[in-house]
Amino acid sequence: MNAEQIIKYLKEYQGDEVNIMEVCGTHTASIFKSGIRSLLSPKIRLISGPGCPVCVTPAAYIDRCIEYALKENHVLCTFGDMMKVPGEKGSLAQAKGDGAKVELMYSPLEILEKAAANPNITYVIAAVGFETTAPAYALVMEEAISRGLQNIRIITALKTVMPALTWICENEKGIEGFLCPGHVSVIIGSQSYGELAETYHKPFVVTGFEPEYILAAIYDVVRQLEARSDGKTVHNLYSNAVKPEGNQKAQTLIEKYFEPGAAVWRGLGPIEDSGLYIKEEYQRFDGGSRGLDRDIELPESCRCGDVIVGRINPNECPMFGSGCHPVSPYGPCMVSSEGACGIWYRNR
Amino acid sequence: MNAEQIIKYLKEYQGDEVNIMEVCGTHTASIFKSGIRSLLSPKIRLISGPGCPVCVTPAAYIDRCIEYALKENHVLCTFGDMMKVPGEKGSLAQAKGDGAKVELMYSPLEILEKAAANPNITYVIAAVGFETTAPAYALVMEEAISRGLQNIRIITALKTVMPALTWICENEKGIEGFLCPGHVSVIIGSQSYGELAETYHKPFVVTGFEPEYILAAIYDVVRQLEARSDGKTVHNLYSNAVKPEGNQKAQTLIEKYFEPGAAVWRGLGPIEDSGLYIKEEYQRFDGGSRGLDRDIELPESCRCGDVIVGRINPNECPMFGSGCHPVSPYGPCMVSSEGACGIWYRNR
Amino acid sequence: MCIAIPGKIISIEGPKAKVDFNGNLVDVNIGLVDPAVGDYVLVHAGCAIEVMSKEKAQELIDLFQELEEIGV
Amino acid sequence: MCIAIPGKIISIEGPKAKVDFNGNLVDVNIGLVDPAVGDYVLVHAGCAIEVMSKEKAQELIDLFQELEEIGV
Amino acid sequence: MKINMSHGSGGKASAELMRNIFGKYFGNEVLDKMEDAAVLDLPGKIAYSTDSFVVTPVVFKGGDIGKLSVCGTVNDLLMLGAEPKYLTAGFILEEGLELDQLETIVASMAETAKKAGVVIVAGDTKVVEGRGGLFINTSGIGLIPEGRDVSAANCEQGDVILLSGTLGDHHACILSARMEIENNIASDCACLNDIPNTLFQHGIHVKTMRDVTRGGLATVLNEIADTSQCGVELREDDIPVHPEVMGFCDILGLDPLTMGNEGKMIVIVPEEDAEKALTLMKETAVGRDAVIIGKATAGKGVVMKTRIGGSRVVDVLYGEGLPRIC
Amino acid sequence: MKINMSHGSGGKASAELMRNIFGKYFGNEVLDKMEDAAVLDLPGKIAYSTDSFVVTPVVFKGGDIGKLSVCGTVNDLLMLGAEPKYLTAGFILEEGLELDQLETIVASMAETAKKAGVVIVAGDTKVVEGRGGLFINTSGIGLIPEGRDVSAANCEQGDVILLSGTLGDHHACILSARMEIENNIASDCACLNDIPNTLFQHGIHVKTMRDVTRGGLATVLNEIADTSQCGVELREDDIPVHPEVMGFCDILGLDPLTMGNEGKMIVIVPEEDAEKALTLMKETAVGRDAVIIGKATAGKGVVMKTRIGGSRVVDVLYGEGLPRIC
Ligand code: SF4
Ligand code: SF4
Ligand SMILES: [Mg+2]
Ligand SMILES: [Mg+2]
Ligand SMILES: [Mg+2]
Ligand SMILES: [Mg+2]
Ligand SMILES: [Mg+2]
Ligand SMILES: [Mg+2]
Ligand SMILES: [Mg+2]
Ligand SMILES: [Mg+2]
Ligand SMILES: [Mg+2]
Ligand SMILES: [Mg+2]
Repeated sequence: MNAEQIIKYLKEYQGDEVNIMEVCGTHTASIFKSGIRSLLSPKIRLISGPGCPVCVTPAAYIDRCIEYALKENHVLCTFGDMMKVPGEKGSLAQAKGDGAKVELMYSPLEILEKAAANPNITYVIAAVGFETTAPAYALVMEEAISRGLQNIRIITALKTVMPALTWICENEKGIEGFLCPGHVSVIIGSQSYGELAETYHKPFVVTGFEPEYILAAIYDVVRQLEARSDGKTVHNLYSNAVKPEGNQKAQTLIEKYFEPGAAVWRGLGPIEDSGLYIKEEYQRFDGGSRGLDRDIELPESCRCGDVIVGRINPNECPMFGSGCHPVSPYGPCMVSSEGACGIWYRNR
Repeated sequence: MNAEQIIKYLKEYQGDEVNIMEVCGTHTASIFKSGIRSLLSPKIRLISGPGCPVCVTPAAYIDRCIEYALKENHVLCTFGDMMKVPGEKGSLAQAKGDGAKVELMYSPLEILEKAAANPNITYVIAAVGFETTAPAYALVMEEAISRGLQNIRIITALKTVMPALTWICENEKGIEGFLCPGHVSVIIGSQSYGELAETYHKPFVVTGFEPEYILAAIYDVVRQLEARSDGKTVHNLYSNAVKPEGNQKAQTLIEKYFEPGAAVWRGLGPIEDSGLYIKEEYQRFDGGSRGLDRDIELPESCRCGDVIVGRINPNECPMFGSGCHPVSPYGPCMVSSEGACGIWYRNR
Repeated sequence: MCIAIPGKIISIEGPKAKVDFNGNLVDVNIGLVDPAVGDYVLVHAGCAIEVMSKEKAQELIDLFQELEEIGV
Repeated sequence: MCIAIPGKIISIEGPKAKVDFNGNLVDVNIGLVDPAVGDYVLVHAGCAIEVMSKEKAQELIDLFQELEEIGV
Repeated sequence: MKINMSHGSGGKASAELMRNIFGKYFGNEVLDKMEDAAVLDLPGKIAYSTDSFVVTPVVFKGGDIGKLSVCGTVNDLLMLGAEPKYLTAGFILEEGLELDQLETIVASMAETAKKAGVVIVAGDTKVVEGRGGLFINTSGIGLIPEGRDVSAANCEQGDVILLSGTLGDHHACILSARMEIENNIASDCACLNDIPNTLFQHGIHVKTMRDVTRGGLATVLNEIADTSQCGVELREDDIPVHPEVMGFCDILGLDPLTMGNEGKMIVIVPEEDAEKALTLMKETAVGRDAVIIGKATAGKGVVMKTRIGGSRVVDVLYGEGLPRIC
Repeated sequence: MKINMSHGSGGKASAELMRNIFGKYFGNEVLDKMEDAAVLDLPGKIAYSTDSFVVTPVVFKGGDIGKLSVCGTVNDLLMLGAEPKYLTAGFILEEGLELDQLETIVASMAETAKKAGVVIVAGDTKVVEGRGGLFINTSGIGLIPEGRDVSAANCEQGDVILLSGTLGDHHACILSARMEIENNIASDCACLNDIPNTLFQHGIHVKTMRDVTRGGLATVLNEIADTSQCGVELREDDIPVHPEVMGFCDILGLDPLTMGNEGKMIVIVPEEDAEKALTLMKETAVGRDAVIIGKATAGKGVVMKTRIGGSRVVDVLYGEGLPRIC
């Protein structure tokens, strides 16, 4: 089997329609950049899952971030893609224009140096992300404790992928297979998906980010589905990076600082145990992360929830391209350059 | 006697050479602007005394101001003419370029509103001036106390005119008569000069700021000197504003908050009791004003001291126009637009 | 720089007055004086420091008469 | 956005390593892994999250062989 | 040494910066003339000028930064005897600027350009971090009709100096807003086309023109005296200053002679044309308060006869002209 | 609504600002062409353009804001087929700027201008409060020789698109400095005179030229497709990106197609001239890495064939292109 054969197979595929969800935002970006959709038979549908942690952040969280950024002697530190997400009082980008102190970070660990240099300023980290990013925030706390830094706060909107995948398997029967999230799998390990594959009889394929990896994984999923047996299983095509047991050091660190709790996913609603919150004994770091569930009231016509789980394509939303476009995004799926609506808009 | 007669008299005066000191910076400015010097006989010399409180401020004071302006959460508030006065590490204007927080004020009383609005910022007022300005700082403290404001500090370089005049009468025999400082006289009253006039047999004339007032006062001094009797005395040509006893409410307020102490006058050196310092019981307002005596070491060639007391004209200083000019003033007399050297330079 | 010209009190509110200098209205503290609306005051660094004698405030005092009275 | 390409450890100093991505040197925390100089690591948000299997780090894994082994 | 505010004041420190840095590297025949605009030997003679505008507040009584940015460049072109034709506009916008405010300003620019008969033919926009303000640069091109030779170097002994109106209005207006002093002083911000137009139409021999902007009349006259190698003599009594502006100057210790204006100019003509020029200027809206303020002499520098008959040297502005306590 | 950083990014938000505000008030025949420079019916045909430069850091590998400010305007003039002649320079200096640094930058401008054969004929300086930085505006005039007609509207189906070299160098260089990522990436900042010079000398029928600046190749090609009412087809494999720049993009999730350059241009020629144009471009220093990247089609928008044979729409940059976490 070589790449050309795979491409030919996927292009000419005439079997049952299959709906495959890629869970990872970086996979979504690579699919878009390499034009993979144009190489697939119309019978193969790729659905961009809730794999962008920015897109699933509720409005109350953004509002809390802005509140801190406007507070005297406080600076809010965030990744760039959070800047445009709308809260109820506008986005961080708009707030910055109003004088809010917002600084972009490349890594949360940068904040340690800033905090040490400016003890009178409190640095508030907007901690979004999945299992891949959570250990970085844990390291920030670990270091802050050992260096005695008092002026760091963290507002978490951290999410874990397994409870969300379970929710989708349970509630969205139409999704038949999964491309497992890339670097999340590095942390949690490929064996995590075993139980889901077995329970719901669905293929889960772990893969890398190059288009060839993705094509191979799609091929793998389609072939497993074609087999029509119950033996759907987890395949790991990214074995040079992803171990069956994952990164246990990272897992230990997450467990040391965080505990699971219910979290709201835009479009999916609240899911039990799908968020990570700072444990009681490290509460002094917490910028007030719990209970930030209130989300923006999307107008009835907005179909974000349906888009995220693949019930409709973005262009079937009545807001698409009229009320909602990348310059002034209405729904979160339009905000991120990896959000499903944003990608569809650029390819309209 | 009308204005023309006075001008004719002063132009054609051929008696003994007379040296008259105008003590008030605003008189100096008016003399310059109206071209009064060009109307006087060469036998009448006007000497600009230490009447500009900015010019007589020592370097240590400027350095202290800059120190505060560079301190986190501190803002230094100053009148505009202090900006260019050189301290040992440069001027406030230069420090501002380096990021020091310096704000210009029109009145010290403005600071009350700012301080009330920003309780986390300490406002440090550079309090220069003579008896005219001192009551304003006293009012700031009075109000700050009644409004419970904790975040105002005052660094004083306040001076009183009488001890300086006494020093000059004692040490600079060449100065034969005085135009009394205009608004200082409003506060201290015209009768303050009586003792000096009597002791040193010199005329002291209080006058307003219009050129006619100044001409009349010069005429008055020259006529008193010509009389060659011992009966030199105080004349008040500004009686619509200056009372014999001055403004007693202001005097009381000065006494409530300030006490006299030795102060350094650039060019004159330290003079006993010629400074005003915040009293012990209001020390919480003091930004560390005492002991700021260290002055910039002027090179040997600099003749600031001689210029201020009229021993030489500015153009006799070897630095004049070469090392020292208004864009980069070396000595304090070049800094202020009312400093003697600055005025001579613009009229060179 | 002292403000050489007197300003006219337009209104008084507590410790503050609005003072008119040739059409320029400035907020001035009047804690050092007891002026009435219509009075002319001398102002320095945001404080009124004296109320001018009423009859003489608006014009140059008759200096020359004064000189003669003094007898110089 | 995960960094899809692995970077090569150039030097290690305490909890930090310099990692080379095609000539771009980035300071990376290595608290989650135990790499040696010369190893290839995956990096996310300034942290190395895994050391890549040495023989496979620099090239695309032979996916197609893997697919055949898996038997799909 | 570092840049401080006085380097931008248009006074001496600015001039030193000009000479020591820009002059040193940019020096060329055209630039060295130090005119408001460059006279270029293109096919046909054109004037070409630039200015940046950084005023705060950006909207003020009598105008806004947009109107100012058009007037400023149009006036600079006019001062060389050119007919202004085309402008470029470069915007540097600070984050946080209200779009509504920007729209107001842009509309005002467009209106001003239309009135002044110029077309904005190229533009650029950048956004920077900041506090919601904006800067505007304009450049302009004007055509210089055959036979016109207007220059700061043309002034000769005996020539008469006319001023188009009162001094200090713009400066006092802006400072009033910043210091929250209430008054009715409005900026004089205006395009001055009507004055040169009428003077040329009526055959006045215009030797020198200058708009009296940053640095004030004192600075402009000193530059002309310097360039033309002559002296200038003024009479204080003849220099018009609005009483409200004078009151404002009294409060802050400022001198109208060094204060900036944005719709005032001087014209220098031979003595025989002076009265006719004055009459023509007074017939225009922007020159209705025009006066003869003095004449060129054989001397050096600028000297003013004061109201009481004294004489004083009028020097350029040093540093910034900050409000003072003493 | 308020201005935010994306309004200055050269992408969609900038375009909307252009249309909704500046276009609304400034609209005129010349400006509406939305070219890099205005083509003016003066006696003789001239190009006249402006740009402001606000880059930080102000000195970077491969250049500085001074060099940039000359190259930027010179290149814009060249893109219309003009021979750049004169520049103006407007400086807005922030308080605290080191004079030494200013001198370095001004010297660099002068040197760049000399090399590019342009003379700086007018200037202006303002100082504002700030943090020691500076902004520079330049405007420029170039002469357009008889018979040249280069325009973004000239592109037709079948025409071939050439790119003068690698993408993303300037953008990656500046972001590296700001984010303290060590690498050897230098800005490509350069005046492009040699490319149009050689093409015109050798009689190539140049239909369209554009320097590929803010917004990147994606934005420039979309604008041309839009103006010329054609489609553009690219091949990913043909688009040169330096491996170090590619590594930088991988780290931050950036796309070289939307990254800014300061010494790169595209040239569009009829198919029959393409190979000769390519050879000529490769003979110049600034075009030595030139390649053919695609062609104009009967379609709409810009479409790219990817390495693995897929096809994707290449859209303009939205917002700012910030480094992302996900
Ligand atoms: S187009 Fe906008 S409103 Fe509609 S689903 Fe997408 S993000 Fe939501
Ligand atoms: S010229 Fe300068 S150095 Fe000399 S006395 Fe005057 S201020 Fe001092
Ligand atoms: Mg991910
Ligand atoms: Mg005084
Ligand atoms: Mg100009
Ligand atoms: Mg100008
Ligand atoms: Mg001018
Ligand atoms: Mg531009
Ligand atoms: Mg341009
Ligand atoms: Mg350009
Ligand atoms: Mg361009
Ligand atoms: Mg200028």
